[in-house]
Amino acid sequence: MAGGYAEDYTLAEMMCVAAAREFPQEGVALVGMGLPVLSGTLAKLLHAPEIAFCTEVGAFDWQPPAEGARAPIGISDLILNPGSAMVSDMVDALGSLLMGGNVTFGVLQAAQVDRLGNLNTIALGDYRNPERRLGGTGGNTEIACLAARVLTIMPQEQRRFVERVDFNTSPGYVDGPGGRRRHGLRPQGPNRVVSTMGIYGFDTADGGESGSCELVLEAVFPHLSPDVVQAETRWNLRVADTVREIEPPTVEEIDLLRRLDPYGFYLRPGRY
Amino acid sequence: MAGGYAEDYTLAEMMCVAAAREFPQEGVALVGMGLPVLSGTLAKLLHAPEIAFCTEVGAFDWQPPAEGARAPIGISDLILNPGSAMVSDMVDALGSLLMGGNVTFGVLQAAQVDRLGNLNTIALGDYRNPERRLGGTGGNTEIACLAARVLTIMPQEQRRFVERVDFNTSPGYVDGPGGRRRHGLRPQGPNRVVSTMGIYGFDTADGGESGSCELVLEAVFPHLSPDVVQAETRWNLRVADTVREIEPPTVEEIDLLRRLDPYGFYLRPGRY
Amino acid sequence: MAMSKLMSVHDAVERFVGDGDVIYAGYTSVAYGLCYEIIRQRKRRLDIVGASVGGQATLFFLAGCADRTRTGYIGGALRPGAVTRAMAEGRLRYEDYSNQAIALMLMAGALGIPFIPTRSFLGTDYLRPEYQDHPGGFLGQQKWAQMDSPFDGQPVVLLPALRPDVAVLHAQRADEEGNIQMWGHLGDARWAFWAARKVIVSVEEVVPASVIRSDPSRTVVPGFRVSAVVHLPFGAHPTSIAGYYDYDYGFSASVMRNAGRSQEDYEAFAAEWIDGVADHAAYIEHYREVFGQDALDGLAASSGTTPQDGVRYGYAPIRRFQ
Amino acid sequence: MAMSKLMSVHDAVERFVGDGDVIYAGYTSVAYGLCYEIIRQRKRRLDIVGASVGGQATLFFLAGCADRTRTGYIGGALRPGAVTRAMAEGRLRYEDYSNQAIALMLMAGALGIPFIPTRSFLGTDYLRPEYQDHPGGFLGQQKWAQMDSPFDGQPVVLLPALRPDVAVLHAQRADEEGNIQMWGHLGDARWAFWAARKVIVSVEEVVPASVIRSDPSRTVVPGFRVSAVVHLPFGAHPTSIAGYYDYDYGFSASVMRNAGRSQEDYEAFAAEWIDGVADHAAYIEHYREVFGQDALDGLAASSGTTPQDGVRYGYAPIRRFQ
Repeated sequence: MAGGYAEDYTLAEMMCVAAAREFPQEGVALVGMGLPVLSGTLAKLLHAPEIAFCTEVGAFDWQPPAEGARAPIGISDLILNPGSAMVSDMVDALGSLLMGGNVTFGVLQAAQVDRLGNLNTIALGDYRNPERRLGGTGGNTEIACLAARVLTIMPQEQRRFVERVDFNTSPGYVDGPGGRRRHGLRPQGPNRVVSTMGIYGFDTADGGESGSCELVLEAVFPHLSPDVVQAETRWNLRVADTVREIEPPTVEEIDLLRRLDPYGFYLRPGRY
Repeated sequence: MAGGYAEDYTLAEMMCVAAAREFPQEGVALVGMGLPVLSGTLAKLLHAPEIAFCTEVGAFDWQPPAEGARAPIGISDLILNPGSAMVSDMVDALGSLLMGGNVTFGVLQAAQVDRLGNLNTIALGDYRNPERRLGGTGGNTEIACLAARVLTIMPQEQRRFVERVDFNTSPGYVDGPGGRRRHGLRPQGPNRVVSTMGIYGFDTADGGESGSCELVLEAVFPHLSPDVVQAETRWNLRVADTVREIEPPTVEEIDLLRRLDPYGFYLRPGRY
Repeated sequence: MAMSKLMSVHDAVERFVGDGDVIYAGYTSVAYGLCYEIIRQRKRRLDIVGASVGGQATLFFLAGCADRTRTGYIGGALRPGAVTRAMAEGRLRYEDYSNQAIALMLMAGALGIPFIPTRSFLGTDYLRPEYQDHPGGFLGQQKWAQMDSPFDGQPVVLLPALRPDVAVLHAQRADEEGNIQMWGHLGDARWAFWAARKVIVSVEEVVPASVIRSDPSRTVVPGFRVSAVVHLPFGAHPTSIAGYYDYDYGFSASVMRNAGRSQEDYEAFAAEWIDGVADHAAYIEHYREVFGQDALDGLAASSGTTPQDGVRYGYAPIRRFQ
Repeated sequence: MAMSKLMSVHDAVERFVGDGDVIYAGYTSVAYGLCYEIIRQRKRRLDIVGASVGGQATLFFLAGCADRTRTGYIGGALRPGAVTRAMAEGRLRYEDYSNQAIALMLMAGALGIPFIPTRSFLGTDYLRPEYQDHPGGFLGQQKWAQMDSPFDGQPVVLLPALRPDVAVLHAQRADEEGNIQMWGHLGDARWAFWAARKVIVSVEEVVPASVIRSDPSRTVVPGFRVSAVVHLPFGAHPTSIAGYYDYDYGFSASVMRNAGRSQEDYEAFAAEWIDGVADHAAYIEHYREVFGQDALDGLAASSGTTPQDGVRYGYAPIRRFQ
């Protein structure tokens, strides 16, 4: 491992690095805006060069440029044009690609995640009279409904890791075992959540039919313990029998991650 | 009128010339394969230069080349590419264009037409055990259902002009006044039929809601009388109070028509 | 040659945008030049629709031009403060869909079908009856419906077709007849061109018809569906358009972003950048004065590639065969 | 760089076409080279689908490879005699749709939705119950359904999604990863690429990935949806493909047409032009022997235009802003 481990990095940076490492070596990723595209660009350059990186407005199999690469900013960043195998439109991307069953790996972020992996992207509090109204779900709902697997990237905070999302915009395992099937959704998984403190799997071996379908803490970031993670979680966390400590980020990972965010859109200090 | 009237021409040629003259000066024509594209190419070059000539596989607003023009042969003739304002696909053409309500003038041919303007493109005799099976409806059904007006080009023969089509693949006025509305179709008209003997309108002023909705012979070709037309029609024809005699084809029309069919695909002797 | 559809930004908006219209106002390359003009002309009671509606929608709301929206996302360049207050106070009515839903609804509108099914939304709270009739909404039971497929018995959500009164778009180029060519990300524009009753397009370049007709596979909508073509260089600023200029992150962050903080901030922005300039050419000229020609030049989409195309069309000349 | 998907016509058909498969076999530029190979390999019980199915479908039926079809039109280059006899005698089962219907059904298949509504077919005899259960058919109540829209109460026909097992297409060019570029008429191909479970594409040219990625708006389907790419010049002969060669009316009229007259005529054609040649290169070589190089050269799509494009992509380099 060239350059050794980085010594100076934030938990948000560790989150993005850990998320990038979660990208599989093959298949088709539909990568949502925000931290997903940042992590996805890092993954494409370092960990998963063969994965087809696609976006919801119509970039298919994007290869970041060899020089001067940066993460796309916003859904239609021009950097997504040259280097893509195909550039077309949203009905191709969210329709033929996603609805057609071609997305093996969806990558999302949201305002809240709950015990069963459901996400909320629309409003905090009662939807009809919210404490805080958010921008909206964008393509989050359909990726959660229709991707074969989902990785969620989400800072570990009590206000985000809640027992039940205030509004389920994006189904994980809905209301528990069999929930996806009962609502007409296909099985999904193995799903993952990467936070600023650790990595979670889910307690189901068959995409939501059996098991408790709850988040399970499988790994923690260097120097953190499951207790610290629990303190930033609103429910009584399931923890794996053996909790791995995640390999620290390398100098290469952190250097590249920072170069991919030259304007500080994603990881400017204080954002997460 | 340069060149005067042609003296040597067939009734099939007169039919194509008469059909070409029926093309309106503006709007969007969706022109079916066969005699419609031949007549449409003639119309585009001589009578209706401003009409947008479109085909069902995705040529939009085709302008025939200034030199060496010929009628397209088959639905995807390469001659339809250069000179078109847009070339795309069948969902754009039969979907967005036609279903979306943009076609002001549909041009069809068929094996049978009946008293109410319904067409048959699929089978003679009982559909379930036909005397003669035809190729199929192609885009005929949807143009008949969805275009704002329809022009049908059809040789005048007893086996084609029938009281009731053996199978209604392509609705005209279905079962009479109000028929289109009762079946969920929009009003349509003024519709026209051009045969090898004359030109018909329909007895309805409001697109099929009132009137008998039957074909009405409005004009006959030079030297023909309504009696001759009746003899090639299986029902008791309605005839307009005054039946026009159609202006004979000009030398220019016939010469160009023949140049547009250099291989005799459409009008080789004996075909109609 | 059909009649020219070229006209000024003023005339295009005056003739084809009416009070109360449902407006599709873009997603990827937003027709800001046309949107600013809609604000200048004080159009009222607009319903802003699109897969996502960005900064232009926020400007419409704050300008008092729009009081409804149907979208998957409200956001983009401007801070959300003033808009979310308007939603809470009932001054802005809204129906939340998703990017996919709106794109499909525009497709259904284009195709002239009354609805289109999706297997998205199943398992979400969106479908709960108490939310379908939410107090901020305006569609009620017309928002969507549910049924089981008659073919496989599986549940689907039926999304109603969406046919905007006007689509306002920005494209790379057009000819005078209104044949529009675009490349790069199309977002939901391809179907909006066909779904809308009227289409207004601003373009970076007006080219001869022969250029369009030499490469008809690049055309995204034929001219007969287009009501007006406006020649408007930098018409998508501060958003981007492939082949011409990139997103203006600087302007967006330093100037536009704060316009969404409060009504007062909006008024200050509008006084300088919308009502304070006569049209989009004057807006760009003002940009030059404030930031310099270098800032504008720096937006040029200069990295990346030019097509190595070798694309040909053509057909065989008339010939003999046996 | 992903694994190359380039392979021979023999291997592509052997690996990806199975007995009993539902095959989309093209419409505008028909992949005849691949279709001939399916016949050489004696695939059986195929169901041939497409908006219209041309001469290639007739060959499949007469070769004993296919016993079902769903289409808007059976026809094209071959005389219909032998096929209509097979339909009458129950050896060929068929469901009549229309061009639009099949195109929409492929679109629904691509979109993963179970059905799509249309307002076509209303008022026709197709919808009469006695014809939906016709003796030549095989879909019965799965052919289509009717309902009233929950939004406006108007009647619609619901067309079921169509997902072929294999789509067999011919395109202008691809790279080794299977990214396919096409221009000119696409017919129903655009949606077939996404609807089919497996996609086999023959191309006129295999080009470097850099060519494809320099103009990604020309790509009609990304490589990850493509199972095999076969380099097959003249692979659409006797049909045409934009930019390369026009339809071979001479061959069609003098050689192919009569193959549809009777089983005997078919056998004679197949012995010379399908089973009598090892592969498509040999077929073209045989064509040269019979008709001469001049005949092949005469098909060149030499009239017409080359794009006057000036299309550019690109983005701004990383820069500073305030």
